Amino acid sequence: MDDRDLQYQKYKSILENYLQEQSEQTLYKGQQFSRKMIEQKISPEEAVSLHVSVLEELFPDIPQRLKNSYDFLLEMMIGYGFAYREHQSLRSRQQQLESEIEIAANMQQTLLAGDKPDVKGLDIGAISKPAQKMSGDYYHFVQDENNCMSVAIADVIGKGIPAALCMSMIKYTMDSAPEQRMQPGAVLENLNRVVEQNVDPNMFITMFYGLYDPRVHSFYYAGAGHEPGFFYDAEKDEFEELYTKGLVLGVSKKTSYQEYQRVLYGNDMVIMLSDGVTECRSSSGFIERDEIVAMIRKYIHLSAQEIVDEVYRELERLQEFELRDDFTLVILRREV
Amino acid sequence: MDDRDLQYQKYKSILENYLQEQSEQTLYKGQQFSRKMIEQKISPEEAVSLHVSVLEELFPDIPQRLKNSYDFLLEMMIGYGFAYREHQSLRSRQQQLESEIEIAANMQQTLLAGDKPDVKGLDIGAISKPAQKMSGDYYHFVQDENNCMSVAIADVIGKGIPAALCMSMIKYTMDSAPEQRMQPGAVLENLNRVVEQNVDPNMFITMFYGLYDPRVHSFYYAGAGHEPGFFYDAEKDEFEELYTKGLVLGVSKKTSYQEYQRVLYGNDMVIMLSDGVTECRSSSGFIERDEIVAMIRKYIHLSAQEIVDEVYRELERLQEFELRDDFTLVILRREV
Amino acid sequence: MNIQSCVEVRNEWDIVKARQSGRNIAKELGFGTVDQARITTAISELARNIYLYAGSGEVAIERVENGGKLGLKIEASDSGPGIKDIRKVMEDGFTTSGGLGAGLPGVKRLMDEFTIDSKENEGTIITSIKWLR
Amino acid sequence: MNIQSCVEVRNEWDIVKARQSGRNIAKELGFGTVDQARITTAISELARNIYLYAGSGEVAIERVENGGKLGLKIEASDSGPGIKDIRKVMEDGFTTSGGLGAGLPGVKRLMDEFTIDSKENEGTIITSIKWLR
Ligand SMILES: [Mn+2]
Ligand SMILES: [Mn+2]
Ligand SMILES: [Mn+2]
Ligand SMILES: [Mn+2]
Repeated sequence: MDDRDLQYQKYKSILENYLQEQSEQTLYKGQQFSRKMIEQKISPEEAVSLHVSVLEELFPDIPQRLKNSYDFLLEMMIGYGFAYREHQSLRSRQQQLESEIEIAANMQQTLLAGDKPDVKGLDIGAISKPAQKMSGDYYHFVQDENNCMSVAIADVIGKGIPAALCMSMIKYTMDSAPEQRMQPGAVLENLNRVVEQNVDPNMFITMFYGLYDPRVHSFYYAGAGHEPGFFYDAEKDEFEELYTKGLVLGVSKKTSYQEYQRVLYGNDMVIMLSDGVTECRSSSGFIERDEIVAMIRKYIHLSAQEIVDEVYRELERLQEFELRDDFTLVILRREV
Repeated sequence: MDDRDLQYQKYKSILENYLQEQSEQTLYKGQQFSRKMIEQKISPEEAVSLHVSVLEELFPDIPQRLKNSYDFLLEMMIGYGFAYREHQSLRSRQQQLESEIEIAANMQQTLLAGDKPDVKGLDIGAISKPAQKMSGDYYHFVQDENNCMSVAIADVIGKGIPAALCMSMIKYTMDSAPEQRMQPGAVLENLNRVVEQNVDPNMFITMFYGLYDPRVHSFYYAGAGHEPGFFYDAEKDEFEELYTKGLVLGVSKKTSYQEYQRVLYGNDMVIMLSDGVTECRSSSGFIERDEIVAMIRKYIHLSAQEIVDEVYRELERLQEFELRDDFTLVILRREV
Repeated sequence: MNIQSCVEVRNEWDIVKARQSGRNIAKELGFGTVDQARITTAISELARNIYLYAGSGEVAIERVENGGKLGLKIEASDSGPGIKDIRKVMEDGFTTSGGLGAGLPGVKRLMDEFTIDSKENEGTIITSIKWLR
Repeated sequence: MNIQSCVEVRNEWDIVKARQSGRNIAKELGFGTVDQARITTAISELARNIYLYAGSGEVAIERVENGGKLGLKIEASDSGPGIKDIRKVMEDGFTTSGGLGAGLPGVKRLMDEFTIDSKENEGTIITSIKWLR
């Protein structure tokens, strides 16, 4: 007996069984059978044809007119067969694309992500989650020989693969000018020039760049149209906005970026983020910046890394596990 | 009457019609109807359910046992409904991915492709076709103030998005060392260093780099594990292999690349290609390098650009329009 | 009227039991044949997941009302290993390939509402509603 | 025995004619109901393409033999505008979306063999075979 006969016999026995007692048990078996058919890539018109041929054996005296109706149904199912076979083919293309993107995303990770450095007296938390496999967000820590640590957060307007290609340019450019690292304004001015020259005019990049000098507990920073972060003043127990003035990268040939400075006292925090954090959209509307602050406050007794992890966890659930934008949140806290 | 009723009535009238005369005309109508159902995202279990309810109206005295068999069929179709709905969802994800890749591929084109330069006394033909949207092949012409023209052809081992990301690195690196352009060996040595440092150890790049000096009609070149090109000696009317010695980029920290030179006389040609040209696989096996030579010979009376276009056209058809690898073919011919 | 049922799932028989009571309730609530089959399939998949991945748990089915709308709610809960990466599990594309059944995205598409809550090593609760049209 | 037919396609009626003769030949050759329907659909799509994009052309259907295998061959030809980018046309994914029918990749999957030859402004010939199993 070949596969086809076996299938026929199996289907016949399940169907006969069902005709005798109409039990849920048999329907369950039927569904498992159909699952197997799908596994074996049997198309829906074949499934219907199988049903019809079994039927004709079980009911030998079906009137011809009724039989004709089955032919018609079969004809109808051919269209579904198209869709079904296209599905098979799409899925294999999809699997290939996904695995390519997986590899590219790993390359991106290796290329972009700097390890969280170990800075004495500074508690650091950082999380970055792409909305899709490849991220258009970027964060990077660099620590120099004086223990100064620079931190960059960038967001390409746009997502997915094009944004990721663009991101790798930022990385090459930043690597090629290490001497500027200490001057946040100059770093952004240089990047602006490169982005303006090389990137498609309707692709923009926002960036926040900061430098922490642990010798004087000072944080120097500048921003290019990036979502403002927060400063947490531990003594006053208050959050303030970390405002920066400066145009998005890539818009104008020559732009200058103002540099700011804050001194951190014990337990003060600098909170940097991408708009994927503040523009989370839940079923009840956008999340307000206030709500982000409230969440951070809720976990303020935890370590910086635990805070960012918990905030992500909570926002992920609020969005029903579908991020609409890349999500990056970095917290620096001066330890007491 | 709502949509559902309309649909029901329409289906009923087509089916009744069919039961009366079983004409091909009606089956054609039926298939167009099913096409519309698919368009309206009606899943296969609904289609079967529609059929069954029309049937029950047309045949009011179907025995109960037969009716039960329809319920069973419906249950079976639920599984196909799953696949069908997944298809809808896959398709929309696919469309998004494809459009992202389209944008990224355009970025890649802008980033990588140099225009074919206008060199006096030189007839240039170049074609590069990615197997998928994004290419891991690369070619680039640069012309300097002395009318010297350099040409680079590279192939990342691997295809698609990861290869494309890798390609953009080559481009940034080559741009950053314009002073070397005149020394093919040195160009490859520099690239080898960068690739070795930055690229995943199991990603390799082969490259052929050449420079044509029209003042002395000489072509200087070096290769890094790249598919050998051909040299066409017009006087002898012979093709020879353009052999180069040199390791693939990214394998070893320090490698040197030997430099070669050829003088071009009237109608001589330099033919450079990627392995996507020579490793075309048709239904009757791999294409031999000899066959490529034969094809070029067949079109040798045409311009360089026409030759590469025709060869591509022919190989594309041989492979039934499915490229298995990125395809790049460049021909330089000294005009008489 | 307050129709409800709760089936403990420990073996394949219980999957059938859960399906049966789901189908009965769906019928009583007035769902058509196709929707009955869909609801039953959703229950089947959720119960099967419990049986396969958590070992045991329960499937509760009840009638719900919201602003005049009538619906059927499935709640499948277990104290199994939990789902580590929910985003991954909800990703599309490969669920029907291995014959593994509809998977959660498939169930989500069969029903109108779908929420999932899971913590590693604590368990999973999936709630899903189909509204009567 | 040499079964064959050739239908000129100028209007929708001719599509039905081509279908009919395809179905008859398929039946005569001994194809089962499902394959008859598939072959007919493939013919239908090819004829429809001619009607929609080339204005007119013809669909030839004939019995073929190869090493003892018996098959049905469809040859659809026109002198229409031709297909500019064949690779694009053979790409998958969007053919059933706009209700535009199966498209060429769909036809290719319905049949066993499929070749296409087209030149801009000269026309298109599509040949496709289904073997009897
Ligand atoms: Mn972005
Ligand atoms: Mn963003
Ligand atoms: Mn390659
Ligand atoms: Mn290659």
